[in-house]
Amino acid sequence: MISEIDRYAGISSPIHRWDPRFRIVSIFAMIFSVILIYNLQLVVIGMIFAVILVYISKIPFSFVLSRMKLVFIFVLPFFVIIPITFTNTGLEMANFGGITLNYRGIEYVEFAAMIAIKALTAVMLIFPMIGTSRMDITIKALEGLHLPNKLVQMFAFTYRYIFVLDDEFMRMDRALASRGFKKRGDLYTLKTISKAIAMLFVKSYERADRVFYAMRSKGYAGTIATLHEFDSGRDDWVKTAVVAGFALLLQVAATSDTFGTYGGLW
Amino acid sequence: MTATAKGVAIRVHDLNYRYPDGTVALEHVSFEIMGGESVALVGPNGAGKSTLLLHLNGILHSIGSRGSIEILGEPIDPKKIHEMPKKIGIVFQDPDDMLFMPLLGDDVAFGPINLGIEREEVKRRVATSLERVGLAGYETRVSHHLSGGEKKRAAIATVLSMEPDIIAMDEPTANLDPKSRAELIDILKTLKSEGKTLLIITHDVNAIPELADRVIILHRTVVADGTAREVFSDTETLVAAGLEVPMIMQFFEVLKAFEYPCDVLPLSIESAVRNLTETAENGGGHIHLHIHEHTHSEVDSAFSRYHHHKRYHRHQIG
Amino acid sequence: MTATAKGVAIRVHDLNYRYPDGTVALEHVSFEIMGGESVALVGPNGAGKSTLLLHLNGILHSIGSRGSIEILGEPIDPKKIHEMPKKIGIVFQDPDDMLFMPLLGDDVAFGPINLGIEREEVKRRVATSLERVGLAGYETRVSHHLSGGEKKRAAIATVLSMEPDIIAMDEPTANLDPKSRAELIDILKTLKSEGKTLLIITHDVNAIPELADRVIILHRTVVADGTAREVFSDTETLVAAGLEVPMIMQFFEVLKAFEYPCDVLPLSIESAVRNLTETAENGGGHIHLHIHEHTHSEVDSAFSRYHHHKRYHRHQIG
Amino acid sequence: MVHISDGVLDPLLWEAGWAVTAIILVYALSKMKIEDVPRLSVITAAVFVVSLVHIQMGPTSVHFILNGFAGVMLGILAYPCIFVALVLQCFLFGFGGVTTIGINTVNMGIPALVAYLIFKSGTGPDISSETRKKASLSGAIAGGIAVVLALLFLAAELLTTGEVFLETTVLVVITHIPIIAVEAIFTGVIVGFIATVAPEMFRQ
Ligand SMILES: Nc1ncnc2c1ncn2[C@@H]1O[C@H](COP(=O)(O)OP(=O)(O)OP(=O)(O)O)[C@@H](O)[C@H]1O
Ligand SMILES: Nc1ncnc2c1ncn2[C@@H]1O[C@H](COP(=O)(O)OP(=O)(O)OP(=O)(O)O)[C@@H](O)[C@H]1O
Ligand SMILES: [Mg+2]
Ligand SMILES: [Mg+2]
Repeated sequence: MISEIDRYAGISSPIHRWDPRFRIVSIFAMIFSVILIYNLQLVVIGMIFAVILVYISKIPFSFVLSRMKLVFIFVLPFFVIIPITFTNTGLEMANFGGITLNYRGIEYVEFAAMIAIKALTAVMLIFPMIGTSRMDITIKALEGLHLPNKLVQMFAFTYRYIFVLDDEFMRMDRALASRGFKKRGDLYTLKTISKAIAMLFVKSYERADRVFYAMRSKGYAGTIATLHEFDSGRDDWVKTAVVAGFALLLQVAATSDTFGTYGGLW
Repeated sequence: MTATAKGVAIRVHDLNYRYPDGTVALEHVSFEIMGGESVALVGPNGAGKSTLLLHLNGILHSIGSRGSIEILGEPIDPKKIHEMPKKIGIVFQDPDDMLFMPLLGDDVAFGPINLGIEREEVKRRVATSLERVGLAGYETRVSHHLSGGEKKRAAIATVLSMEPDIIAMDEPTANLDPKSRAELIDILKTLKSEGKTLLIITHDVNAIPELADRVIILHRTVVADGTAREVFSDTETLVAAGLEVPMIMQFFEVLKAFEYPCDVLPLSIESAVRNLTETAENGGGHIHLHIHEHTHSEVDSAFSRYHHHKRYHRHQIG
Repeated sequence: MTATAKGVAIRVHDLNYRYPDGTVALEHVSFEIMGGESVALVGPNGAGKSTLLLHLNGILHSIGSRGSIEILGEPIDPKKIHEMPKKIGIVFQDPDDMLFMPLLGDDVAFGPINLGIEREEVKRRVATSLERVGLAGYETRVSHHLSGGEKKRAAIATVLSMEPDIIAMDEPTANLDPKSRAELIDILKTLKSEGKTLLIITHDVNAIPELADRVIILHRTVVADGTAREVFSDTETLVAAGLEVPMIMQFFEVLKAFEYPCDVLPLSIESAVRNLTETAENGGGHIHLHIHEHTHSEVDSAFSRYHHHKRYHRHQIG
Repeated sequence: MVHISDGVLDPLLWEAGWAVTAIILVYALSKMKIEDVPRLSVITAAVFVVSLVHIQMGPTSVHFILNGFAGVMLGILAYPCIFVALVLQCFLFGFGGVTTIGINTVNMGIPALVAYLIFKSGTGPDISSETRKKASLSGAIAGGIAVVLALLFLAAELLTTGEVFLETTVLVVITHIPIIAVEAIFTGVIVGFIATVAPEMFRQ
């Protein structure tokens, strides 16, 4: 089952009450700002800001952390691999029959740490950005931000049918198991699963036709409108000013003298 | 609502349709449905019932069909397909195909918004449509968390909100537990009593007498068309089309073999009660049944006429 | 085949299951099914019937459940789930979930191949399984292009080919036209007569008396368990679980209000014929019905006990 | 496929990724009819769901990528599908990154378009159950090459960013070699299946 990022959309917090259009743009800017910085101190400041935003949004940290596991898995190798090298630059650490393992030095460790912190910060910021309103509202906000209509509709339908197809896929998986099928790492397994997935596609394709017919039967002529309306007030502008302002401030700081751009590696 | 429901609601004349892959789904289909009528469309699996439905609001119209369709007196204009839902609303068989928006409220509002109805009125319609199917207050529910019966009713609400004069439904009672089925039948009966024209596809012959004034059997073409009684009396056509007569009717055929005096077999349990009452009153409060030498062979022949699994019954009764 | 069908086929003891999202689907479920029995499992939508089925061959076993399940005397070994189909075969509700190979023959062969059965034997089984469901010679047909009724039967063939002692089916008659439904019921009756243990989930109360010796009502937990007669006599429990009694039984309740002498209400049309015959023979070939002052109130109260849409009936009859 | 996370690449690269993706998206959306939306969305949803399937292959577990398949089925319209799938993957699971959505779409989407060209030139216009074998083979080649190309793109990007990523790149490429074969077999089987069961899906 696909777990939903908007599980905590129902609670109330200043972030939840922030107009999603403003919220998405501001936090998006914040993510870009952090990624663009190459200074460890500033990146850490960015991360602290992200933690504060998550705290204000009242989304439990346990939930955020559980969703960040995947990022840890992706980021971990950088800690191990980047500081250590087989090429003969740096400090020799060990020698296996001619191949020497070298330690690249503290700069590299810092660099690896920076990459990891940036990646984690970006993912953490997704929670206050997307996790504080229901996914459908988020998608409507994208429309409000004047993304192309066709693209927004694709987001909406894809999101809806992910759940339908996930269910369908789970049922098929159970049907396979109930006829003695066991997943092994062999060609038979691969072929069987491929066929089952092919069937899923064929069925999806037919479903798409039926959905389209159903839409036409309800007068669909190319645009999807809903009753939802966004209204923004002074509070929304204030919150936007704070977050987007902070993003800007980070950039200004990065170009100033106190935090000279992190150099040496590029 | 009832004002427009006079005159011919649906006129289909010599409709033919073949799918792009060559399957002939409809051939020379012709019938008329008057405003305010409620009609059951029955036929075996693959008879073309769902295909016919998609023609009635013009969705499959222009692509590969011959023949003419008029809805409320006007032929379908291929350029104005998106205005058809004002006249005729279609409820598909699988509610998952109809609930494509994230929230139920949006699904129910989808039709009226497309018809250009103004916001406040749309909101009112969403609320009343949901209420009529027993889902009041479900506006912000997520469709994929609803139960099977709730989804079926929600799909009907998405069509009611467009307030069409004609409503066509594809197997509304399939997959429902008896309670949900009974509730759904009640909703359909209310619609009928309000003067809506109803076209209901169903395999549920026992529900037909309650719901429909008229029955059309489709088997690629129209093979029978008449009142429920007329159609159910023509057992040969019925059985040839893979159908059955309602259980109560079968049972009264048995009672007849026991000399129950009855010309007009009742189709539903309610009319059976009425029939028994009348028969008793005609007989001075009494009904007399008796078994005679032909009783069993009569029962046997009734069953073999009505049933698809003949051998079993012969065996059981003989 | 029948040899192993003695002893306890399925023993479920205090089974509890909650889905990962927290939905409690099963609570303290306990029952036993003997070899060769055929049992109908009924309950409203969302009662947990399908969830229970998935436990019986171990698919949902280890994930979030407490309690024990024994199949043919042995507890389910989570490491040997893939061997379970030798003992118990499950037919899912939607045949599309079970037919995922391009050709029907491959679908039917899929189970036996997984069980490690040798080629020639697999071929033989494919042929006989298809024949038993009336699809002889369909090996090279594209499953996806079969009709609804054919798909249902094909899904059963894919399970028969594994030759399990126990067969469990999820709503085998749903979405079928009456002819296909009758054919399917015949297939189930044949399986029953061959001594297979059957567990059939169904909303089709009128089919139960023909198919099942015993009825279990599941509504998150087992709320009733007994012969069809016992369970259908406890109308209160039945109606509380969103179910109904078979139509013939309802009608005999009406006949009783007309003084038809009958202690044991028949459940199916066949037993109704037998009942009438016996009653007539006990009465010297005659049956006498009459209407009296309480007839209508008795009919009325029977209906309000049995039905979910009470108001309507009161109105009709009063 | 490993999607590149935030913070790894040189900003120039991911900015260029956004630019390329924006241009192709604008073009593809102009080619797309509004009627195509439900069909593309359902297929995107299917791609999304299927790409979550993991199969244990020896010590590692591989999962389907399906960019070649999307290309074969959808042509240029595969690009918006991949974009939507990646955005949702990022938002729903935190896979990949936010700033790198553009470049990740390039990595998957351009090979998808190449796969489409390979498939088209391999099969010719008419696909049916008779030409199933040929379609299957072209599909397998297209599916395999789509992964190879995606890997090459990824490797090139990591390497131009800095020599510190040499080992990471080697590791990523090595772990994905079995996926090339898996994806080729997968695309071949699935194309053959569709040619038998629903050849009309190729003629949209
Ligand atoms: N998209 C399609 N392409 C080709 N043939 C089709 C398509 N849809 C339906 N058919 C075929 O057209 C015929 C009529 O199908 P239709 O769905 O209208 O039957 P139905 O009466 O609704 O059956 P059921 O009771 O099973 O729902 C069948 O033979 C079916 O296989
Ligand atoms: N994958 C799932 N995750 C969470 N809850 C589920 C899941 N599948 C089913 N449920 C819930 O578990 C309960 C039991 O579902 P189940 O499908 O077993 O009911 P059922 O008796 O088979 O109903 P029906 O007659 O409609 O088929 C329901 O409340 C259902 O919503
Ligand atoms: Mg149909
Ligand atoms: Mg179920």
